[in-house]
Amino acid sequence: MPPIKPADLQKIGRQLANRHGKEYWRSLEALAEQPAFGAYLEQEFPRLAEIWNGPVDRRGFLKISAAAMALAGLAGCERQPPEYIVPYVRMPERLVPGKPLFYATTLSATGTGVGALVETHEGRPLRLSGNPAHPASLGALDVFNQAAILDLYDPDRAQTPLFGGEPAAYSRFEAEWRSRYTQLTRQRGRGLHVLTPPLHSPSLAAQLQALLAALPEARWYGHTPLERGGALAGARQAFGQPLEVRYMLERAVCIVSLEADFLGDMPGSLRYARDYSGSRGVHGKRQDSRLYVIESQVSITGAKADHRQPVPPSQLDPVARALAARLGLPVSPPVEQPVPDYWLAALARDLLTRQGQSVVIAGEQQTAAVHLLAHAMNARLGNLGRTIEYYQPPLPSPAQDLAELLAAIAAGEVETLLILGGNPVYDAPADLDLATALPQVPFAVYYGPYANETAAVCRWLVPAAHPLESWGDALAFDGSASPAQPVVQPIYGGIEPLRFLAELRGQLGAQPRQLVRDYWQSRYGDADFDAWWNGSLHDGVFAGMRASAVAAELRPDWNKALPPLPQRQGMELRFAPDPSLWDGSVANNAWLQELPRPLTKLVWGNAVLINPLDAAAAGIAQNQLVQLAHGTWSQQVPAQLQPGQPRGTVTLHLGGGRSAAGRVGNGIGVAAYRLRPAAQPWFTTVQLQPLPAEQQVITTQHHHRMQGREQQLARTTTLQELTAEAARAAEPQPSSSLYPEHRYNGYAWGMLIDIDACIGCNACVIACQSENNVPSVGPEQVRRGREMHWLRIDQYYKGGLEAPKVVFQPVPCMHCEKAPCEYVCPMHATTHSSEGVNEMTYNRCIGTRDCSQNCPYKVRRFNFLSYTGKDALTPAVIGTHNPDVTVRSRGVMEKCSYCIQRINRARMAAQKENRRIRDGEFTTACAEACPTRAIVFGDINDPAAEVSQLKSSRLNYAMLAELNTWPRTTYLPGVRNPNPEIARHEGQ
Amino acid sequence: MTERERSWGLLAGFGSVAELHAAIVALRAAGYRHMDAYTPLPVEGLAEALGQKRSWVPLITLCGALAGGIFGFWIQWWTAVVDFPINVGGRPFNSWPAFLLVTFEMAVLVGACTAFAAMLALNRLPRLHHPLFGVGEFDLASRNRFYLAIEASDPLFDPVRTRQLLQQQAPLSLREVPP
Amino acid sequence: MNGDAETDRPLARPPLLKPGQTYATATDQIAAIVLSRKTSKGWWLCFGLSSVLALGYLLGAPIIFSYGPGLFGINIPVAWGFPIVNTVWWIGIGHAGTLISAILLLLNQKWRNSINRFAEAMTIFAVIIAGTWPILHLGRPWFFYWLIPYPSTMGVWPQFRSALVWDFFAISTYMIVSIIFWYMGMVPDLGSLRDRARKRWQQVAYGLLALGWRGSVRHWQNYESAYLLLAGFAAPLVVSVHSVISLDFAISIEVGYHSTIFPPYFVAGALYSGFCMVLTILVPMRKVFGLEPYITLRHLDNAARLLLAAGLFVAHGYISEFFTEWYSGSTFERTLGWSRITGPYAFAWWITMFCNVLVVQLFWFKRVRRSPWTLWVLSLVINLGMWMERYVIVMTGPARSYTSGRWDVVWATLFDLATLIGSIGFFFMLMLLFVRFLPAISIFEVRELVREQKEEGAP
Amino acid sequence: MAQIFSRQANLLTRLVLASLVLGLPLAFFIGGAYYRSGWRTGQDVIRAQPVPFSHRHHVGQLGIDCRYCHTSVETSAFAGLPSTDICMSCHSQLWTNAEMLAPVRQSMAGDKPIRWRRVHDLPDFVYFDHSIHVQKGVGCESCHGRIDQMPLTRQAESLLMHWCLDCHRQPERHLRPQEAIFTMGWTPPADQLAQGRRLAEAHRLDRNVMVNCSTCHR
Repeated sequence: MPPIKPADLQKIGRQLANRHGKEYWRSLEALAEQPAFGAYLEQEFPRLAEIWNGPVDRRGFLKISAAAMALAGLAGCERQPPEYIVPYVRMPERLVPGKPLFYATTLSATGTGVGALVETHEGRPLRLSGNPAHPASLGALDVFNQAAILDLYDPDRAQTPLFGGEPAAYSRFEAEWRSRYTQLTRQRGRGLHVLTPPLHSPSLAAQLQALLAALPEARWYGHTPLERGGALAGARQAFGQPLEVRYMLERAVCIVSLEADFLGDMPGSLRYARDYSGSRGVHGKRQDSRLYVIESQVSITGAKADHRQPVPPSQLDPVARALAARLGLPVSPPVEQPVPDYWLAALARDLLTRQGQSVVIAGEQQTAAVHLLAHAMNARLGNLGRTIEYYQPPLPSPAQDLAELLAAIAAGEVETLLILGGNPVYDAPADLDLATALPQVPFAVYYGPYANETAAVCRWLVPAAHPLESWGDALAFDGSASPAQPVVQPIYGGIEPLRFLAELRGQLGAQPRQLVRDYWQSRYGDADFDAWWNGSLHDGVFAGMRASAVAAELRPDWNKALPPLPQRQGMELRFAPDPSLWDGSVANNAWLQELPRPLTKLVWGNAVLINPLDAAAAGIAQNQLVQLAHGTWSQQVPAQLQPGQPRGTVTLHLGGGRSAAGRVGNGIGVAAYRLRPAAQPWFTTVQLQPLPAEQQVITTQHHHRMQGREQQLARTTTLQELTAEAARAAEPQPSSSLYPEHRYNGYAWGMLIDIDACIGCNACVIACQSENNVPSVGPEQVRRGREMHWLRIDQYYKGGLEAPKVVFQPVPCMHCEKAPCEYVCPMHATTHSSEGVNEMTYNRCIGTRDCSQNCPYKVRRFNFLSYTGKDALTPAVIGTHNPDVTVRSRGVMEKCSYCIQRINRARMAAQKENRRIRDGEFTTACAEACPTRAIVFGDINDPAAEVSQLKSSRLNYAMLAELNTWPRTTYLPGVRNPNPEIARHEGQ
Repeated sequence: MTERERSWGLLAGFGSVAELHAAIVALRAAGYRHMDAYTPLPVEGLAEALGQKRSWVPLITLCGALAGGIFGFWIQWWTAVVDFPINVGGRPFNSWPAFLLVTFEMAVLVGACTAFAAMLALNRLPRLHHPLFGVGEFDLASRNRFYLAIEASDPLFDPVRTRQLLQQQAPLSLREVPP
Repeated sequence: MNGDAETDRPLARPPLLKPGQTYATATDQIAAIVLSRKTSKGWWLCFGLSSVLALGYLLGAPIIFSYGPGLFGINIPVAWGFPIVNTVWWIGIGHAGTLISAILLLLNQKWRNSINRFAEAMTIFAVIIAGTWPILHLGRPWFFYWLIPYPSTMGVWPQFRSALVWDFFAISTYMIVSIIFWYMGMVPDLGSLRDRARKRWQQVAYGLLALGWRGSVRHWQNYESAYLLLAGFAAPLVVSVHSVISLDFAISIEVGYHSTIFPPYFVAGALYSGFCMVLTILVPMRKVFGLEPYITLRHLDNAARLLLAAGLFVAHGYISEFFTEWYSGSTFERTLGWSRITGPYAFAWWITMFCNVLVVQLFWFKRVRRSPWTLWVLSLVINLGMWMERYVIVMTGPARSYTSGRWDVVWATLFDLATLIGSIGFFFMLMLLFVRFLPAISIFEVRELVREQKEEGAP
Repeated sequence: MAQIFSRQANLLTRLVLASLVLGLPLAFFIGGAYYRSGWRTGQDVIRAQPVPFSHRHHVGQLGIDCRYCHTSVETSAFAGLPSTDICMSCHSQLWTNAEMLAPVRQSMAGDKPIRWRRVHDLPDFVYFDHSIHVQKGVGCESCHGRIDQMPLTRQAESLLMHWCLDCHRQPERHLRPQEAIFTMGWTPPADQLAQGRRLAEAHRLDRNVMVNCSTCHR
């Protein structure tokens, strides 16, 4: 429409004149939607842009200009807008309006398949949780896969094919491809090059194989930023064949991690976390299990270790050799390595005494040598087949890599290039410059979910459908297969991967569902296939489809394969996948951007992690910009002083610095890939140059010491102390009060959080966010300390800066029976239910914030500004809103509600059957998502309930109990199991 | 009769409290009752001299304050215990110590308002029009002159004799107050 | 300046009025300020200045209202910021007025008569401004009326255990009672103005306000008893209101808030800052309007003495609070105490100590007490100090609360500063309007002083 | 000095005072009444619908059971509005070309749902569940009134929070035996209170839970 003139404004004024109150308000906003009007305002009132730090949008301007009206209009007497009920024309079967339906599917946000359940309301998927039947999940779900629901609604996803950046019809692509395909078939595929990330879907792999078979001279390249060549190479050197490894940690009581973050970024971490905590016997039921971690970064696995040795990345190999030598393996120990001898000696003794029930795990990102040594040590300790087993890589992998593709392009051999997913232009190593190479390819097709950096330099972009929109299947970390089924039609018209690959082979209109089905029928056989298929879809796993273990024999001459010891020079730079952004492919996900990284507590951007002692030596201060240089490459990154970071090593997480991620992720953080050499993908040397500039690193926790409050806040103890104090009676819970008792005769909801089991993985935080419509507020608001997560994970350090002990403490609302927040609320907005839940009634809250002021745990969150609805950070979140939870408006206090909507649903279900709610019938979102079952929720009036059982432990304690708030949420302390020998040494 | 309609009364102005006081005593002795004095500032003793009873304001105010206090406590107790008892931080429904503050405030509020209202009511205020304002020099009553007014409504009032009586008190001025 | 002569004979107690005042002179001079005297350049200057400042408040408030309290520098854990600091500060300022007019009246302190009127005005304007802050800081201010216990369609009532409800009742009561007290005190003088007025509009305006006051003996009789009663009500209010405000903090369990000495400590602080503001206004006003005959050095001296007393009390408050933090042996309290001196908000603590404890010691010296402009400067300093004291109280506790993992600090935003300064401007704007259009000195009570001094006016 | 105000001024001031003293409470009272009236609550307001559906005809005269159209009332929070094919299940035979029913036929033909105007519209922060009420002895009539006598559907009750609480506090006054849930014009027995208590007992109603804030607000 044409720009608005003052005359038009007067007309609008007349239009609005006879509207009142809320209605007037809304129509003003409707007005603000008109771009021309906005433009008019901006040219009329340019200065309003600086009214407060943070842009004032057009609506904001209207709010200001109409503030006087707001006083009248919003004055509590707004009428509800007219609402409509739009029933179905034909009611779908099995759908009951107002009742959720759950579907089982498989997600693979981090590469390997994880079983998930999709919660849908009236056909709208809005939540993802783990599938208890799936081996890689057992009911838990990691942050990436939980947050995937947000991407489903992300309006920044590619919504149409792009031809040279211009929207084009998919039919046009088909036409172009058909002609090209006939030509390709004539020349047997010469000139066709295919680049894919590692494949995890058997049916997809089969489709690709078929394509390559049809075009024998086509070439297939592979690329992933999470390069794990070392693992397979190591296995090949050890056993003569590339083998995948499967650990059985529930059987291992002595675990040595050579920088294997098996609780964090390692495939199968959810399962490993459960097995590991099982091996320690969580919830105060102790076994004598011990974890040693040697690592060159800070990881949650290292944080949970009983003994941790931070070493520079180049030193993992020497340390491994030293350990191997001590275990009596034919390896020449290095002259010098950073780990003290007493430590290795004690470790070796510990291992040797527990042969067959120990395990040495080499990290995915380690060199072949380290993997080789790990295999050898496991063989020496007789762990093969007991705590560790091997299986053949079930899927074919490409023979060639990105470097070779670039060579081919340079040689002009590449006429047609298919990039099936991934984002190589962004995440390729710095010395492989695809951005300039790809435009030379006459016909480059990028197939992916976003119009990202790679799509920008390709001739064609074909939008990929979201996993929740696609048929498919995936392999889990342990080689077991499970189906993926769509729960919605492609919202933005994406193409399902199976269909796309089939159509590339000229099979137009192929039905993805049929393709998967046929593939598995070929695998399973025709006998009662339908029953098996339907059963598998229902359970979310293909029963009996698990790669079987192979007997692995360590080659006698394995140690010949060991390379000469690497030389260590100067400061080393360690690359690591970002705990919240992974490789950066999910950078446009607001939930993940705002998810406080474990240990660093960083949000909205990455930073160079440096040990405070090193920083002091180099004259680097917190938030100071540092120039990282490797050869001719350099990046400017703000510094974060990180206790426990290995000396002489800085870490930079991948996943930052996206330029075409979308409105949320663009320009957040720094691209580590621009410093990454192809030869050394995981660590390299680097020069640090502090710059005279500052850039604030945004974190959600600023203080990490307990200030002599260890007993009141997060308790820790050791196994030795426990056994010593076994006689001591349970600490009495506070129960004396001046006031007469309020009796809780029905249910009494309570929660127990086991600090020892908690690995700080954030799964509960995201689970809570997606269950309870918790808004993301963006970097500026988080910087001001206004993040909204109902459940936070406090993290405290004990000990020096070199290698401090870390304790994670999840802190939701404590639901105090003598709640301090309640008696200061003037409005009855926060009150106590007859079941002991500290209720928050949003629509009664006027936002005095006295409740938060009086909360000793500071678990309440406040909508300082409007963070929801039209003011939400991204419209995507609106799609994921849980209809059973109120979306909070500006000026309202909120906090953990013990998932009151779940309690009510369960209570009603039970009441309809005139029975009590059974223990375990439901649980809170956080408890549901927790891989280690560190959070237990239930009715403490029921002595048989798990939560009551656990609360009866003598270790059970209430946070800040001396304030006599009688919290319903209590804790079990963290328990370490230090090796006595090492403890003795460190004692001295 | 006709006299009364012609005038509201007589107004005598004096230069000092003492003279005014003397005049009052004299006229009361002569048996006049319907009279009042007008002074620029409160003066002790005149009220007694004029035989006015002591003010009702304190008693009325006391009633007001009590009513306010009682209502104040009642509304808190009734809402918290009877109408909608809610468990707030495990506190008893009838948290009477916490209710005392509002009780006190309500007593003060209502008390103060009654005091003011009572003052106005007993003084028959507001009364914007009054015969006395018709007398040209009456503005001195709020400056430095002390007036005595005999109202025609007094049974003994007689334009001539009363005027003479006042003359004997040697006022600085003596005026007829038109109705 | 006009009264400096007296400083030459430091031992003599200067009189409450310049000698030679009569009923007539007092009445005419004070009335003239309002009725006939030409508005001075000084007045216009001050008025213009303060109205410009006031814009920050009058414009900032609606913006904050429509955007939300997020424009203030607050977060979790420090969820209360400038608005609460300002509330406490302004209410405190208000207290001096009531103390002068009510308590000193009950104590029959005659010297109050010539300064009580404008002190009351100061109270009312301060309390009105103070009352707007808690509403402005709400998340959803348009619902603040839910604080009133009225039969709503929700069937829900206010939660009377909350100190915030007590606040609401205390502040609104205080405001209403103060206004009544102030207006009632003015009625006879409005009568005087009506009688002095020569312009028609003045006659009508003051005539209406005077309610037809005739100063009859019956009037005076009821009037005086009512006036005394109101004073009797106002006196306990002075003590109660700021005690209630202090309970916002004291009844909570937050570190640094939970303290039993707060009520007396807050009241003392209130009077302290109140008398500062009295001086801040008194000194220039007596000059601009030539009120030296009625507001003499004796008044300033007395005010300064009260100031000194209050200051010592406040200092005692600081000491005992600090002592308790240490003596409690509680790690939380001690950490807080230490962070107040050395932590992020240390600057505020040190300013507080300097202004409120050190500077006030100068008032031991008569020379200081009797030199108006020194008093004026010092009063400004102490006003600042008292604001900082409230800042320390409100901010430091939550910033160093129990869960050390949640420690955080916040800093003022543009809106914090604009609205605070704006509110000060708004306050002076109202004061200036008051002295221009209403009798800033109680005429009839000055007449009583005249009578005291046995100087009858000649007819 | 002369009189500033005329004699009438006195009368006038008195009138002004009186009107203030009486007026303020009156205004407050009127305001309260307005907020409880149909103008605010929408009670008894008839809303225009795409099809002038008559409950009186379908329920009162034809005696169709509520659940025939409101299919999910016993299982879900949302009672459910009939999908078009439910309407057509009869109207493909009856009144097949009645003008009135054109929108229904168009909906079926064009696969376009019918947009009904909501009559009972609770605020979005209120979570009402039909199924639990229906299963715990609350009749349709208790909230929706004599729907069988409504030619056009209207909101029979105020739906104010206060109104909800009345029943949540004393359910026994409204509870009815399970067979009477869907009956219209059910007359409570003489001993309704006693029977209500028995039903509440049988249903294991927890009165404390029923007045928890979180029962309706989450």
